[in-house]
Amino acid sequence: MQLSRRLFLQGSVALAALLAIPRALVAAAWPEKAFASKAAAEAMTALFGTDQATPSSAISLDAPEIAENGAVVPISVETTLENVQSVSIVVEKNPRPLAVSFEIPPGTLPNVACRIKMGQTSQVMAVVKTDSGLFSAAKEVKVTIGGCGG
Amino acid sequence: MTPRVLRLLAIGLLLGLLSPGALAQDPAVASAVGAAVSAEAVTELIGRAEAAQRSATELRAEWLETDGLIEQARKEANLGNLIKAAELAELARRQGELAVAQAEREAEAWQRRVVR
Amino acid sequence: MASKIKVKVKLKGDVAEVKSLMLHPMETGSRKDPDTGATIPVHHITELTFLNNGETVMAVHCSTAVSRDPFFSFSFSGAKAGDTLAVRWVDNQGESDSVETVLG
Amino acid sequence: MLRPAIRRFLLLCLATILSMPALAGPEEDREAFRAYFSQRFPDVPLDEYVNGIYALDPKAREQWLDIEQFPPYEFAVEQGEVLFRQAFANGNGYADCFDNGGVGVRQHYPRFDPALGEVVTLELALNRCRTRNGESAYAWDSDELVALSAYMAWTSRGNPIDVEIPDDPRALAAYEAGKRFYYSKRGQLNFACSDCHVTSAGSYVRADHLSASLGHPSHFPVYRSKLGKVISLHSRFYGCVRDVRARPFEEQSEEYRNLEYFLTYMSNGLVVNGPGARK
Repeated sequence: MQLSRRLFLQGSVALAALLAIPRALVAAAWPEKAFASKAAAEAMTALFGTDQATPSSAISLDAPEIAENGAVVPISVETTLENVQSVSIVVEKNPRPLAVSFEIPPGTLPNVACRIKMGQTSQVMAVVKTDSGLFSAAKEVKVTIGGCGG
Repeated sequence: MTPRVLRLLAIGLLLGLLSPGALAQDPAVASAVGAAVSAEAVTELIGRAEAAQRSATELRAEWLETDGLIEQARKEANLGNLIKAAELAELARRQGELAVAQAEREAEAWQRRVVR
Repeated sequence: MASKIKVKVKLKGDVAEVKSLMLHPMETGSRKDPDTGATIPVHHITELTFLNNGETVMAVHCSTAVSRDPFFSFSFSGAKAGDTLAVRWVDNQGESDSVETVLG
Repeated sequence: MLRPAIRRFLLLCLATILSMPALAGPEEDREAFRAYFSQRFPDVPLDEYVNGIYALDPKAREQWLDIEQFPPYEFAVEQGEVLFRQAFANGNGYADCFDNGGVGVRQHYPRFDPALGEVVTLELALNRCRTRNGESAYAWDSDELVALSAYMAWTSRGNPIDVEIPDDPRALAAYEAGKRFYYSKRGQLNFACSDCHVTSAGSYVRADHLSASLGHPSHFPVYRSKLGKVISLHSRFYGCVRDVRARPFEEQSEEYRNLEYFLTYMSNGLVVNGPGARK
C-alpha cells in the first residue's frame, strides 16, 4: 500500500492544559462494576439491568474470522437501528468480558470501530442499546497463539 | 505444511528433546554421568563443555542456551548436586559439539540452498 | 509536551468521519516486567471524549481490553468546516491528554 | 596472430566459464531470487512483496489494511522529523551528513563505503553523523535512532531500492558474506534464513505464516504490535536468530550489516515503503 507523504507537525494543536471538560458533559460515569464483571451476563446486567438482548440482523458486526494478532483485533459495528444510545463490545472468553462501550449522543451515527485484545478464541458480541431495548449481533473470532511473527 | 517444513520441524524437535531429563536416559551419557561421583569429575565435565563452547564461539556458531547450561551446571555443582551438574555439563558439551559440527557442515552445505 | 493523540477528520457534507489514534500502554495489570519479574500495575484509559464546538459527540468507556495505542473511529452529523473538535482522555492513574483540531 | 578457428574456440571457452553458476554475480542472484518467487506464487505481482506476509495471506492482509488506515508508527515518523530537524550543538544537522539533505535517500542504504572498506547501514550513518559532530551515539535500539530511521524511510516512500555493489573486491566480499549468512543453517533448530523465507515462504510455522524474503527490507523500521514499538531491521534479525536458538549477533555487527547488504540487494527495484506495521 502506498501512503502519500504527509508533513506532520501541521493540523492539530495540543491544548493539554487549556482544555478542561466539565464532568457533566461526559454522558455517563465509567461503569466500574460492569467492567469488573468476570462473566458476560453479569457485565450485561451491571451495564443494562438485564442480560437479555434480542439478536438483530440490523446490526453488522465486522471482525476477523481468525485474528492475525490477539493483541490487536479490529472490530467495527454499524447498525440501521434508530435512536441508538450506546454500542458495547463484549468478548465472552476474556477475563473481563466487557471490552468497550460507546455512548452515542443524538446526531452521532451508530457506526464505530476500534481495536481490542482477545486472550483466546471467543464469541464477540456487539450490544446495541436503543430507546426501544437491547439488540445484539455475535461472531466467533479465532485467536491463535505462537509463532515468530511471520 | 510442506514436507520440507515438517522435516525441518522434526529435526528441530529432536534437537529440542535433548533436555536434561531425556539425556539422562541416553546410555552413553548415563555412564559419563554415573562416573561423576566426585566434584573433580564434575569440574572436568564442565571444563569439557566450556572447551566445546569455545570452539563454537571461534566459528561464531554458538547456540542460544549453551552458556546458560554451563552456568547452571556450575551452580548445581556448588550446591553439591553433582549428578544434576554432570547432566547439565554433558548437555552443554553436546550442544557445543553439535554447533561446531553444524558450522563445519555449513562451510560447504550453504551453497546447495542458494536460489539459482 | 506535544500531545500523544492524533486525529484525522474527513468532512463529507455535514458528516464528519473521525479517526483517532493515541499513545497509551493500556496495561492489563497481569503482565510482568520481563527484566525484573515485577507485575506491571494496571494502567488504562477509562474515558475518552470527543467534543465538537464543546458538545459531546462521542464518549467511550474503555477497559484494559482495548489494544495498546488505542484506535477509534466514528462519524457524527451536523459538522461544518471551521468547527473545533476536541479529544480528551483520562486514565485510571489520573493522567490525561487532549488535542484540538479544526475541521475543514 | 590467432587463426579464427582457435579464436572461436577460446571465445567459446570464455563464454562457458562466464555462464557457470559458480560465477553467478549479485545481479544473477537477484534475477534468480525474483524468478523463484514469481514461479512459486504466480498470482502475486512482484511489486506486492514489499508488503511482506500480507502479499501472501489475504485474511491477515485485511486486518493489516485496517491498521494501516491509522498506523501507530506515525508517532515515530513525527518524532523522527522533530529530531531530524534539531541542530547539533555545533550548529550542523543530520541534513549535512546525507545526500539531498537526507530526504528521500533510504533506497541507497546500506551502501559500501570505499574509504572504510565496509557496509554502512542507515542507522550506522546516522550515529556516525552524530559522533562526527560531537554528539554521543544513540543505542542501536533506542527510540530516537529508530524514529530517525522511520522518518528517513517515510521521506523515501515510493523510491525504488537501489543498493550498489561497486567494483571493489571488498564490496563483493561483503555481499558474499551476507549471502552465505543468509543460506547457512544455525542454532539448535538448524534453520537457515532461507529455510523459512524462501523454501517455506507462505507455509505455517506454528500459528504464523512465513513471509517471503523478497521485499523484506523495504518496510523497516516496523511497528510491532506485540511489542508496542517500532523496531529496526537488525532488531528483527536479532529476534530471528534467537528464535532458531542461535546466539544472536549485536545490532550493526558486521554479520548483520553484510546480511542487510545481500538481502536489500535482492530487493533492488522494489520500492521503499517503510515504516511498516506488523504483528
